[in-house]
Amino acid sequence: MSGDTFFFYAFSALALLGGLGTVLLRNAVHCALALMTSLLGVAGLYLLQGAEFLFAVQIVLYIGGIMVLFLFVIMLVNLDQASKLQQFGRQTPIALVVALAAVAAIFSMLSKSAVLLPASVSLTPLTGGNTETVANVLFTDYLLPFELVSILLLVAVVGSVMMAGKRTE
Amino acid sequence: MITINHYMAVSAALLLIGTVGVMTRRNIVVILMSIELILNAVNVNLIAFSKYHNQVTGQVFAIFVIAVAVAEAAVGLGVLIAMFRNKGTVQADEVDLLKW
Amino acid sequence: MITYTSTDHFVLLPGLLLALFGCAVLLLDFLFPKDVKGRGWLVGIALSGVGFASWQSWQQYLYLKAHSMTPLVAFNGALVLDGFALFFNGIVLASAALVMLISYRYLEDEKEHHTEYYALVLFAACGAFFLNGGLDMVTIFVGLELMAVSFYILVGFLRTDKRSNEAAMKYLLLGGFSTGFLIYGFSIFYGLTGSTNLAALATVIPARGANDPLLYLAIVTTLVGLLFKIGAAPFHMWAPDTYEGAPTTVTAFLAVASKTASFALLLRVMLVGLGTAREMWEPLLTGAAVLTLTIGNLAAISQSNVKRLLAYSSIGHAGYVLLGLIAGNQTGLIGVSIYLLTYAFSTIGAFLVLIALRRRGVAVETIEDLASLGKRYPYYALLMLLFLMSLAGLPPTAGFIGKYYIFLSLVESGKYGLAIVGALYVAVSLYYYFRLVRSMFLTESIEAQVLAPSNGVRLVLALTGIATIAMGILPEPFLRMAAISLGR
Amino acid sequence: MPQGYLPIFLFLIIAMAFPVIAILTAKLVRPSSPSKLKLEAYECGIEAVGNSRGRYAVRFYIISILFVIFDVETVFLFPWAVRFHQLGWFGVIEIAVFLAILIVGYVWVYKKGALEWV
Repeated sequence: MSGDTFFFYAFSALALLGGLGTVLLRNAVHCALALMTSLLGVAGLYLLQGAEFLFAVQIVLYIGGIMVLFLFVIMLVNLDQASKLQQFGRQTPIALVVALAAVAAIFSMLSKSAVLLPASVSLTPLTGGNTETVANVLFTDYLLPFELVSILLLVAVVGSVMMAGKRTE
Repeated sequence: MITINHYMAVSAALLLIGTVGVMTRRNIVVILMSIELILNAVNVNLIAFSKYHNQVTGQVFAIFVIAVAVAEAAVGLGVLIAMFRNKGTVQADEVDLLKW
Repeated sequence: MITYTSTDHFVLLPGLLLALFGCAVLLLDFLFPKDVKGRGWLVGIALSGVGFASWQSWQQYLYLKAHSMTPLVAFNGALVLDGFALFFNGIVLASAALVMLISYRYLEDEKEHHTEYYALVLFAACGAFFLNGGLDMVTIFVGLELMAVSFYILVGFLRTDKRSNEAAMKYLLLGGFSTGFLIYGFSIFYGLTGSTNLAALATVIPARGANDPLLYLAIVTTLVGLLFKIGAAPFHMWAPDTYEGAPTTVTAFLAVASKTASFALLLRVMLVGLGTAREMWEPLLTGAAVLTLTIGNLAAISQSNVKRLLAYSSIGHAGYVLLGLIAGNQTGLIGVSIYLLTYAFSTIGAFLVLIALRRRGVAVETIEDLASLGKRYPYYALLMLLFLMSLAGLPPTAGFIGKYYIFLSLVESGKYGLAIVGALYVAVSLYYYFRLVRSMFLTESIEAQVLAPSNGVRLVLALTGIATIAMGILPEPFLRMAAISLGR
Repeated sequence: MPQGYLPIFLFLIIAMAFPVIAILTAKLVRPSSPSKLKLEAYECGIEAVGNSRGRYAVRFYIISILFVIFDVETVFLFPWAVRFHQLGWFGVIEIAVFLAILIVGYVWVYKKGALEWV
């Protein structure tokens, strides 16, 4: 087994087991930690695919940012009592059946047509660092969504502060 | 040999895990986390395709997905706090003034 | 290399103006006094933003008309200005203006009057523009989220109201979930083409062949996301709750702007990106349309809350619009455009009557609250009757024209079965609309109280009422507008 | 995989394994005789009361939200800084517009008083 294969399976296992933990664990804090594990595994997959910049973004933003947000909220709304309650809703059995059917469908599809996409024609690898290439594309072809994102973030600031903030009046 | 299909399988599995989480869990915080899982499934796909096509376009797309995930999570948790203040619960089906 | 050409600027300008005025409203809030007059000024600024954007859209229309409606592509194909985008931008702008006019008194009464509301309406409209004109999946995605996140906040705007909280939470959870599916589909589209442009998709599909499993997976996941956004079954469950819990002004805006922009996106994805894979998505959409008609119309029968009833009827309307897309001919596409236009005015009007009837602290909620409206407030009752007739599709109102074109297109393309199903549900819808009418005109009278609707409400009621009648009696100009959306 | 990362992965694995191995060996080697006195809080510490996961004030959440949003801004700033020379003045304008819109949010939050601690 080459290093590539080994790390792929290791990171995928981390991502999937973390994901299962997020969905199955009772205590919300444990769910958050499991989600972090899953995100780390996904970050590893980014690295295997040569997306170094995204790897860093995943660690800094997702694990360092969004997860902190989640943990703050869990502390804020004091979920310790909530973890003693029934965790799974009434539609659980239906959801599981549907999910299993979907698993069967997708994997039979992936195994049947062994190569869904034509095998990658070996191209000359991109030159230059990953961050530089990302910057080149981001600031030229995606100029418009880049500026739009700032408006989206502005809306998010306004919305979250309004919703969570103290009430005047 | 790890091919593009392996990555797509991981992505599909993450998508399904997230979907099951959204459909079965009653705790709203955990539902929001499951949505994050779905967005990560998308990103795994994008990164793998990006490598496959020997471009960085997919990576740029993934950055936007992450930025949007931040905005959604921030607003979602804000609404959650507002709701918690009024009702004192974060369980999805105790939220029953309107039928779920 | 990076450029920002004058074409880019020209195409972007209306959306840009909306965003700029949104920012201005947020900042100027601190300069004006926190009283009725100060807020009035800010509403004026927000409205003038819509006004400038409309003026600029008009310039765009004149330009296109002078160049025989040739689409104008900007930002390397990310954004396109064609008749289609212009038409839907127009609906979004009109609904934004009407909603801002009616919100002032409503928010005052709810004691949640913050100028952020107007900024969010502007941002939501700005996001909708990128659904109407977007060709690049990244742009579409960010625009969609800009609109959706603004709406999550607007729906939950009454922060101390539990129902508003819940409505926002449900909308957000299910909205985020569906966006995840949509973007998953987009990621596979990217994998298939190596490009994020929808136009590139059309060239790849023939090579992949029909019933390619990967393409099928992408179409299914994309459709899940899109059907959710337009509120079609089986992904409609958020709509009744969200419509009921949201502030009524936001409900009207959501039912019109969000729905039409999402339909624009659906049409764009299906016709531009997946036009060559019609045999793959048509059966799926047909099933969804029939299911939507069934659920929307049958569930509306048993509703006692008027907002919920209108929500289910709005689900049913999504089914009719889908039928126009399924018919797939030019008549069908004109039908979709004219249907959405008529639906916009009738829906805003119907919700507005509910807003006008509510007095401080007493909201109109159930059908009983409408009892003897005909005696108490004959004008409002007549207007409501007009809007309901239009929603049901009776001549001589606007709704009739929309339904007429949808059915005509189905007959033209030989889909008689679907036409019969649609006609059947028109009959069903007549029943539940008639329940409202009966409650208004044929029940015992309860005493009337003095209503004092604001001038904005009066103005918008008059506008929507006139539009609903005018479209029914003189449909030609409006049909010409709908033809613009096809680039004619 | 970029082979250059192999040492980092190895380092990561060793770093993660080290505390686990250290704690496990210590647990195996040391004598264990717990008593009530020994398990109390160290020395003159105050006896712990209640749950360690107490509720926080909302202010922390608002600060952390702002942190995360401006974190995203950094993610976009970083590649720009790397390509600063190539992107030229157009890049400067581009990023200035981006920052200006986010500064609107900052000013709004500041004026709203969400950053005040009391």
